Amino acid sequence: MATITAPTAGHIATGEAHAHEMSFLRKYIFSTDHKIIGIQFLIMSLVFLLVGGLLAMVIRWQLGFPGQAMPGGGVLPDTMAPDGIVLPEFYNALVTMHGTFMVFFAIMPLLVGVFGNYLIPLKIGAPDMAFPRINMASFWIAVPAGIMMIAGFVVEGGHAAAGWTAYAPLSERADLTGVSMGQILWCISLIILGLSSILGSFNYITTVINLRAPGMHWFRLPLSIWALFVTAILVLLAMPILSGAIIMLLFDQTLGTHFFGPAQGGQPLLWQHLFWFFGHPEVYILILPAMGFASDIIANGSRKPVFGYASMVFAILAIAVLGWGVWGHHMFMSGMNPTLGTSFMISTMLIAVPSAIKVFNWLGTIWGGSVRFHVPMLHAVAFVSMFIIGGLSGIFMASTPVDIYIHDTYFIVAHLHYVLFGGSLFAIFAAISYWYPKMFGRMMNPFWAKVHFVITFIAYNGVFFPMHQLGLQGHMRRIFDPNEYEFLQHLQGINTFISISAFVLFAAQFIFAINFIASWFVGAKAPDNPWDDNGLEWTVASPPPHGNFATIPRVFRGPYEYSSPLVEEDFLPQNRELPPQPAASAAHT
Amino acid sequence: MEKAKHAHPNYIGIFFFLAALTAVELGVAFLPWPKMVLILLLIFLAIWKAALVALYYMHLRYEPNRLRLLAIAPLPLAVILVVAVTREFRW
Amino acid sequence: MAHATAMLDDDMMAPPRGYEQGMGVYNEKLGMWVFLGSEVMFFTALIGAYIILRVAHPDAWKPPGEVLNVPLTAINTFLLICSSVTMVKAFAAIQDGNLAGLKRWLIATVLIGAGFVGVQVFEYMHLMSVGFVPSEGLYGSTFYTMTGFHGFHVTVGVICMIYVTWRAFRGKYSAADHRGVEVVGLYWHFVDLVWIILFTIVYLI
Amino acid sequence: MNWLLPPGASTFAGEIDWLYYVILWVTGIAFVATEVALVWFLIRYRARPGVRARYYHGNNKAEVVWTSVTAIAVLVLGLMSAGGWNRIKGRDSVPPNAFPVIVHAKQFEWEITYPGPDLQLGTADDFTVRNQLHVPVDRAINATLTSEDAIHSFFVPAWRIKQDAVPGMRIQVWFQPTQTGEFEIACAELCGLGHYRMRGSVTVHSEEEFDRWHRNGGQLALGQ
Ligand code: HEA
Ligand code: HEA
Ligand code: CUA
Ligand SMILES: [Cu+2]
Repeated sequence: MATITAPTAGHIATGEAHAHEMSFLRKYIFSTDHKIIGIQFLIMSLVFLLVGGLLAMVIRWQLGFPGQAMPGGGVLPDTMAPDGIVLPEFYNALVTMHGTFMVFFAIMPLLVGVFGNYLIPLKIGAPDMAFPRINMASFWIAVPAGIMMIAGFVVEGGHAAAGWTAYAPLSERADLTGVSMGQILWCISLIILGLSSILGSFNYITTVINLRAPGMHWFRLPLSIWALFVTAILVLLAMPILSGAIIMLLFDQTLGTHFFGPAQGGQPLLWQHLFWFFGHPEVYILILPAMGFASDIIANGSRKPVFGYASMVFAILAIAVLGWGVWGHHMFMSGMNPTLGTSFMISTMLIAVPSAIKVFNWLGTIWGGSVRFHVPMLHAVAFVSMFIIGGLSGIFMASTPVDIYIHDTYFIVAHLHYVLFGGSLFAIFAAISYWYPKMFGRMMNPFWAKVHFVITFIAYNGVFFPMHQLGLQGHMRRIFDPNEYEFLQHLQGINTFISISAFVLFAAQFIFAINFIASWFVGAKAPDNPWDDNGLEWTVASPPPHGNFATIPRVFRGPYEYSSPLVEEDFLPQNRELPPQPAASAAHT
Repeated sequence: MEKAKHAHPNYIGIFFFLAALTAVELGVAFLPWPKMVLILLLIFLAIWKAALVALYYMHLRYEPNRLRLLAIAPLPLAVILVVAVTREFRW
Repeated sequence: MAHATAMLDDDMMAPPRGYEQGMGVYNEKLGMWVFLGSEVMFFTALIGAYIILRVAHPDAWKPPGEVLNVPLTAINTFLLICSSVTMVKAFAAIQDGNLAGLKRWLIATVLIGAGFVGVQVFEYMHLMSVGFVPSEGLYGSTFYTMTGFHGFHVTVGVICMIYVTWRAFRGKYSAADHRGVEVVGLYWHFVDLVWIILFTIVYLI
Repeated sequence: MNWLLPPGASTFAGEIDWLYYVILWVTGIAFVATEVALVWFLIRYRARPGVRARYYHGNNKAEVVWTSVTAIAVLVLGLMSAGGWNRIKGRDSVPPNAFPVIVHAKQFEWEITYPGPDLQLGTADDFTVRNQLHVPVDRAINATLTSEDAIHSFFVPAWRIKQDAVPGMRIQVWFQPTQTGEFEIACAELCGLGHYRMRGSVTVHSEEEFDRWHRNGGQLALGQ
């Protein structure tokens, strides 16, 4: 089954083909091997995913059973939850840190840090990243950022409590929240994390531009690589905006400058503009790689070439370009110039078009296929169906008059979880189960993986679908106790239902965690190419050796030549050289 | 793109040019002209100087077109941000 | 300048061999340009905030020369231009394989760069002593943030330059491979370029 | 329980709710069409022995069709929304004869300032009431939103109106209630510890009742 690697032009540039003896420290801790760094990111971000999930459970406890003692909550200090009863100031910190951990420390590193690192060199046929040491630095800079962000919980005054969007002046004046050190740590941690992301992304960009194997021209790149490449550009250009804005916020807090505080002419709206000028590209950073993985996996699962490869690429580019011109849709109610609001509404509406192109092309890919329901495919299909819901709810909010009503309600919370959990996280589950055999040389248990999928899919919809209904009844977000309001009291039943679903959802994730950890040690040995995929990474051993390829592979075709009439099997690896054939006889092989 | 191995651009010449432009800037800044004219003039001079540095000292002039494009790619974003947000106050 | 054609016989200053046609330059240079893209956006945040605040509150700023010392800064600007030309001379020297010239010009660059930082520190101390502090309205806030982060970049540049100089003294560069000199040079000129913009909008307008 | 939007009580409710339902229909159709197609394809094209997938790379005509249909749909929705937005939030949408009030938000209450009998704000006879907004029915009200400390958001769900109150800014928002009765003001923007209980009440009076209340400087209980 293994394909013969064709003799290659050129020579090995930087990577050593043979792993030589290295100390444990060099090999697994301060490794410059992109595969090890990818796995390090994987472990780190799964831990943060767990942290974010735990915080969500406390949030759901409070909303589902307000004012009641949380089981096991007694371990929390009195400044957070005396006798297990959540305090309002703790609640605000919970929401803030849930959003922060999930967006910056879980989903973004999972998509970009893990798969950007692991897949880019393997899929383009390079021995490693262009700058392996900077790559290592990018991981080891992220670690202290994470530790600092966790440390915020135990400092005096509690953790940052101004929302993950940290709107000024709430975030810059300690007297308004009672939080000072927590917010400062939040700022510094994100500045450091930003540096880490920038170091990672300029590495990816250089690698993709300069180190594609011969024959891997732009329109033969797998869509996952296209997506990661474009995402890296977005990270590169968006993160420094956030860093700059946060630095100003930090100076407002510590040096007494006046950027965002109105006392001496600062502009609270300036913070929002800067934050969302970063923030909207950021949400596309969180979805584009997911779309890329889904494309790869759906083509594989359907045994069919991707429908409309070129339009998929152009849709990615269009999303990335248009994504810079829509940030104002988060600020329709902020007091922004209403004429500006109208322009942002139109651009936001337009950005739905490339997403629609992608959805239709996924459908087109499945159409006429021969669908294998392996675990990654299940998650990828769930991704498509859930992203449709999340994307369509975005249209409601894009419409300025409707947003007047639903802005800052649970409708937004529903939207963001449909795109972030239903979108990004399902695609991450898909990608982890797809590339797990390559990463660890073992298969995950398919039975338990399917159980995990089914429970997650059902419980997830039980958590987030009813949130639309809450939002339509006017239920505001970020409130500690909706029962303060008469018009929300009749919604307690829904809130309790959501919470119970959330606990089920959380519990189901342990199936995944155990499967993930146990398979590492006892999973069935993985073949080189368990999914019959065409990508270059599947032509080398699982896990691939240091330096990836014995010689730089040569690429003869695009990555999605499934069910090609040229060969017997229903897949045709990118680097298999076919003997020249007369075109006529090729048709009936 | 002169073929000769030792032909360098006239770096010293550029240096004197930059110094002269700086002197002009200093002169212009304190002219009693309308503020708007001064601002436009000064920005024009600054861009001129910046372009000299990018083209010669950073030798963009001698790089492939693709790299030049990459170098200026972020600039439109800066313009979009500033133009849109200033419309909050002046339009 | 003809380095692309001049270096035909070396590997390191050419795009990586054996791969698809990429950007047409070697990795470190491409990487630095990509990184500079992110620096552009960082300064966009700071300078953009300044422009926006200034449009919103034009009278929070004093006329040029009233608070800030323009002649002193003009000298500093001149210093930075000087350091740019010494840098590029260092680059030209090593292109010709002139290691002695490289060392000489690099030392000059380090010294002038450090001089710039020194003058800026002096300027800060003076301004603070007369009460112009970062919390002094929008003027102080934007002034210190923008020039401070520029100064920080210059400092980082000087440190990198010291490292490159140290390597030059160990004979690590040659006509065939002087990637470090060129790449740090790009960064250095970029910082100079940012100063050109800052000098105009902060001190002269 | 109402599974769609709760009843509205201002002139904006009709327009906003209508737009909401239009979008619900458009996205609903897109939703059903795509999800049904997805499930149907998955079942119809499941792997079966001896059946090979079609070797097919796409179809430009199909791309053009779905791209333009979506583009037209979203553009039409956008244009439909633009009109309503201008009528509700446009800078010069406030009716000239609107009754002026100032709503000053601070942690964690709403201070509402009414003009005295001269109907002019900023004069000595203004009076201020905490957390209670009293307005006449069927008359446009022009509220000027200001904030003391953090950003708050003035939200009256029944009126379908929401507007942030930003420190350092004076933001105008207007509305015209269509029903008398009691409603709630919510704060919709995270503003600190007490954000969740920054609640105010709205009383919409009939015209005469409001006049009586107003003449008494908001001090006296309303005689029935
Ligand atoms: C992965 C992340 C992600 C993605 C991909 C998106 C995608 C979109 N988002 Fe979302 N958004 C968030 C993450 C994301 N968002 C987050 C985190 C917030 C909240 C932040 C906070 O305040 O905390 C938010 C908030 C948010 C707001 C602000 C709401 C408010 O605060 O009042 C708006 C408003 O316009 C919006 C719109 C959109 C739109 C139009 C899209 C579009 O790109 C969607 C396009 C997709 C489709 C439309 C579906 C597929 C298409 C079809 C099936 C074809 C048929 C369609 C039609 C005919 C319409 N989003
Ligand atoms: C990607 C992002 C992401 C994800 C996955 C989630 C997941 C969840 N979120 Fe989150 N949420 C946000 C992003 C996300 N959220 C953001 C940005 C906000 C806005 C914040 C703000 O307003 O500032 C928000 C706000 C938010 C609120 C609103 C709070 C409020 O406004 O008052 C609520 C309320 O119910 C909520 C609930 C949940 C729940 C129940 C989950 C559940 O899905 C959680 C389920 C659990 C897990 C997913 C963990 C699983 C663990 C593993 C898989 C680990 C395996 C480990 C190993 C192998 C070692 N979220
Ligand atoms: Cu005031 Cu929330
Ligand atoms: Cu957005």
